[in-house]
Amino acid sequence: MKRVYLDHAATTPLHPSILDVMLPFYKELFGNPSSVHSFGREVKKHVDKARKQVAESINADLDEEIIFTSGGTEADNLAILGVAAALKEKGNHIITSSVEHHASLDTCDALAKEGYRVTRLSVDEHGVIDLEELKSAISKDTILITLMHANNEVGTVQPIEKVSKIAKEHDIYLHTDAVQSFGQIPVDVNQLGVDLLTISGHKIYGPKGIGALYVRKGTKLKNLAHGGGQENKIRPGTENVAGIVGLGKAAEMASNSVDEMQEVEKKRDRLIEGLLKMDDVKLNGHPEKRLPTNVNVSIEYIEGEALILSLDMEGIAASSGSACTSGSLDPSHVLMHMGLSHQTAHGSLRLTLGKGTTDEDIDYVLDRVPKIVERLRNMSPLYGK
Amino acid sequence: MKRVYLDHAATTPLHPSILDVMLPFYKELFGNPSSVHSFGREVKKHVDKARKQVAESINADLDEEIIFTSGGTEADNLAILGVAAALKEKGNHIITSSVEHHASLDTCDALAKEGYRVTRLSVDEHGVIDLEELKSAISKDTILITLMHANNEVGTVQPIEKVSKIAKEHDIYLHTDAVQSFGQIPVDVNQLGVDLLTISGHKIYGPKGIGALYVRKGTKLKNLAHGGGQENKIRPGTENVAGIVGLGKAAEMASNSVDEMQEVEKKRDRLIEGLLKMDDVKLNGHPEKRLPTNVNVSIEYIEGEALILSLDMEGIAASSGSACTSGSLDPSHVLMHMGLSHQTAHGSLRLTLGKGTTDEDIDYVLDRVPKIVERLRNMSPLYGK
Amino acid sequence: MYTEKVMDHFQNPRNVGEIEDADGVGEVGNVKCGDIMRIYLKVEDNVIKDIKFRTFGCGAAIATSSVITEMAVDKTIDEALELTNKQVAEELGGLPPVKMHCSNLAADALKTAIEDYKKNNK
Ligand SMILES: Cc1ncc(COP(=O)(O)O)c(C=O)c1O
Ligand SMILES: Cc1ncc(COP(=O)(O)O)c(C=O)c1O
Ligand code: FES
Ligand code: FES
Repeated sequence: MKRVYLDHAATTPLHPSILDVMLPFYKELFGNPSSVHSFGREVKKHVDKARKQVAESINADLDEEIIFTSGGTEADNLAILGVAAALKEKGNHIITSSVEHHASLDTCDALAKEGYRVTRLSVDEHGVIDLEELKSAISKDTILITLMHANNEVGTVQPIEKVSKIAKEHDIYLHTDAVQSFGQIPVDVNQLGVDLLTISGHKIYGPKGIGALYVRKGTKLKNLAHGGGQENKIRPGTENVAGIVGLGKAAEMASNSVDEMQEVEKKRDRLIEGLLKMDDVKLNGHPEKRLPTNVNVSIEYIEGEALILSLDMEGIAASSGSACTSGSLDPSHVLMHMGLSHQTAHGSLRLTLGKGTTDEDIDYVLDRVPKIVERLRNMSPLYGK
Repeated sequence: MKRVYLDHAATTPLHPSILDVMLPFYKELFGNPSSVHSFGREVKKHVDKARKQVAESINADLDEEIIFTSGGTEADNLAILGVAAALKEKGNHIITSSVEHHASLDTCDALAKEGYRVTRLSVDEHGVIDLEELKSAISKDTILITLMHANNEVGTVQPIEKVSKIAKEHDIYLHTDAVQSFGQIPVDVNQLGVDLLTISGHKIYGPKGIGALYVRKGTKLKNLAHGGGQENKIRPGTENVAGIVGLGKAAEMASNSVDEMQEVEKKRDRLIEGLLKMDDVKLNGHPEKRLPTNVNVSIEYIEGEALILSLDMEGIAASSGSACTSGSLDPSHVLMHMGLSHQTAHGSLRLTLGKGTTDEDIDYVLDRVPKIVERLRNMSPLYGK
Repeated sequence: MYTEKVMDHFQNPRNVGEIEDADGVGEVGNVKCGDIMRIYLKVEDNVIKDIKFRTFGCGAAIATSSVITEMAVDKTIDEALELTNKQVAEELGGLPPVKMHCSNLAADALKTAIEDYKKNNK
């Protein structure tokens, strides 16, 4: 059966040349980078090199501004909890948006339970925050703005540079989650003007279980875990060396792939166009300010999980913001906050393209989706009334 | 040049058959285990299988009692901070020992700063805690005893089963760090009678950056990080699938390698015997209750780092509890708490054997060490007076 | 971790040993990490003619001891007194930050030895 993977926002396949650079660390280069002897020192060099690769890929000024973590989730937690703990004398107010990834959303919720005040900025129908609302949310207690660069569900890109100007005026730290944007649109910590920035390996054709937090020099951040002196004492534990080396390479490739993404974008546009030919289908997210890989449509009268399972049986891997796919009771908080009805949000379909997606893949999907949709709609009590 | 790796307590080489089981997850099986489609579901199965392998390897009753983490350090942090947070209404007293790994030691220190009361049990000259001291430390506020199963520096094994009896009588949770013991001596959560137990992949011929915390069903534990629903919401973040699968296999192999360790122990004894033939050398740690791989000796009049570097130039990888190797100001807290003088602790040499250590390796080391020691002693102002 | 020059001086330390009839001996201990360095001097016409050391310490401690003996030999007492810890570290191509206190030891040991010489020759 043909298999078409269109769920790159969930995870990407590891690029073979990334596996190649990782393999020596599963073989002869197995030393612990903290060891004094040559088995350790050799490995340490490669960890340092990976740190430099990541730093350069996001245009950080200093290698030491990169802290390796076990993934994007940990990096988001470290940024938010770490700043909150470090600045708790200064203030207890945090500003975020209502469409963040759960790694940030739930972390802010946890802080709210601890007594921090959390403002969750609303978004417009396209998923963009309102800068005026941001400005008026700021108070003298505000210590952190955490706002994702691009949304994982609908691909909407937030105006981080503008947010940065506002944050700087008020001397407030700005963290952005660039897990989805990195490798797709330019991610430059100085141009964006952020103090902290999260990336994750497995979204950029690197390995799972590794990520990094960029922490601008001088930014106050408390470690969450305790132990050895690794990662400048901010993130202790024996390094996931193969993962780190893989992330280094992946970051290097990601920062060079913004051009390649223009090709992907063309395919994405063709896919969107094709899907919108169906009746009662509408695009979710921003028409222009969106990631080049992201397609998110709502297909009325059907439910997302049924659609995903049907697509799966045709070999197509996709995802949905339906409550049923997540096992939670409510459909995607992102779609709901963008103003979609419960029912419309239920029928959402996310297709996320990758570097390897071909025109044939798009043709195949455009052939199958309408058939499946028709079949499911014919089953639906909501349809044809 | 001959290279002899005798630093297996720092990290072990990845076993080739473990790499073999990991590789598919860096290739075709790249899906996100949380995905609904088949790319995800296939991978999920393997994560489940690895969980079962780990559970069985330590004789846990239920697979779900295993929480994968990014390593031993995170698992120790999760156990200690997670119990402290979950039981903070019940009490604020934690009992540990003075010879724990930094992952536990520093975590307890952090709790002490937050207002928890921490008792650090002393150890005798061999590094063993005193059960009577433990008993008298217990109060009605005690919520957790965290005590390592075997020490990473001197290999001393603590009487966890006896501690468990005491903990149970008082209804106190018991956590043990089995990072060093697992794969060397029997580690059975029911026999040991522990509520929480830490293991780490890279100490058992598995990958770095992956570990697990065993959490007995019903044990109250608060998550430290927030985000997706992975690992029962206790430890969110996209799973390090290759690492998890590798840990599963490594754990299975570890639980089957206790016999193999008897062979290693014979080599260890020959190494100890040979080293003790030098003047002014004494064994650190317990003569019998010690890990089959651990050799730790103090060599008077010389300093550890100089010894490690000299050994390294002969191709021998070893480690030391000298302050100079760690960049800290004090030599190993473990050796100091065992009553060694500052100077004697400085001259400590740890050689930790592995499954691949040969008799020729031992011969080589026994040939080189005395020569190096003589050279360094001749340079030392303390020697020959 | 260490530069090649540190490793060279560590592995092939120059001027190890004692001078039996030394004109000055200086010993300093590093309270911080418990290391000890002892320097022996032979002085003629105010010039350091021979210098030897013994050190109990790490790679950096041994290398700094060794290199300072090279730096001091054939210098006048006054020139030798001007040698600084920083110069010692620079001569070795730098030391890891955590090891900077080891280089303090070498210059201090030399100074102590020179002071001892001066005292003996009052
Ligand atoms: C926007 C965003 N942030 C954070 C994460 C979490 O990263 P990780 O899966 O590496 O924990 C993800 C992906 O799951 C994401 O899409
Ligand atoms: C006893 C002990 N506990 C915890 C750890 C930490 O484990 P990891 O290196 O996987 O973070 C180690 C090893 O470094 C150890 O020896
Ligand atoms: S209809 Fe079954 S979970 Fe939603
Ligand atoms: S002698 Fe201890 S750090 Fe150099």
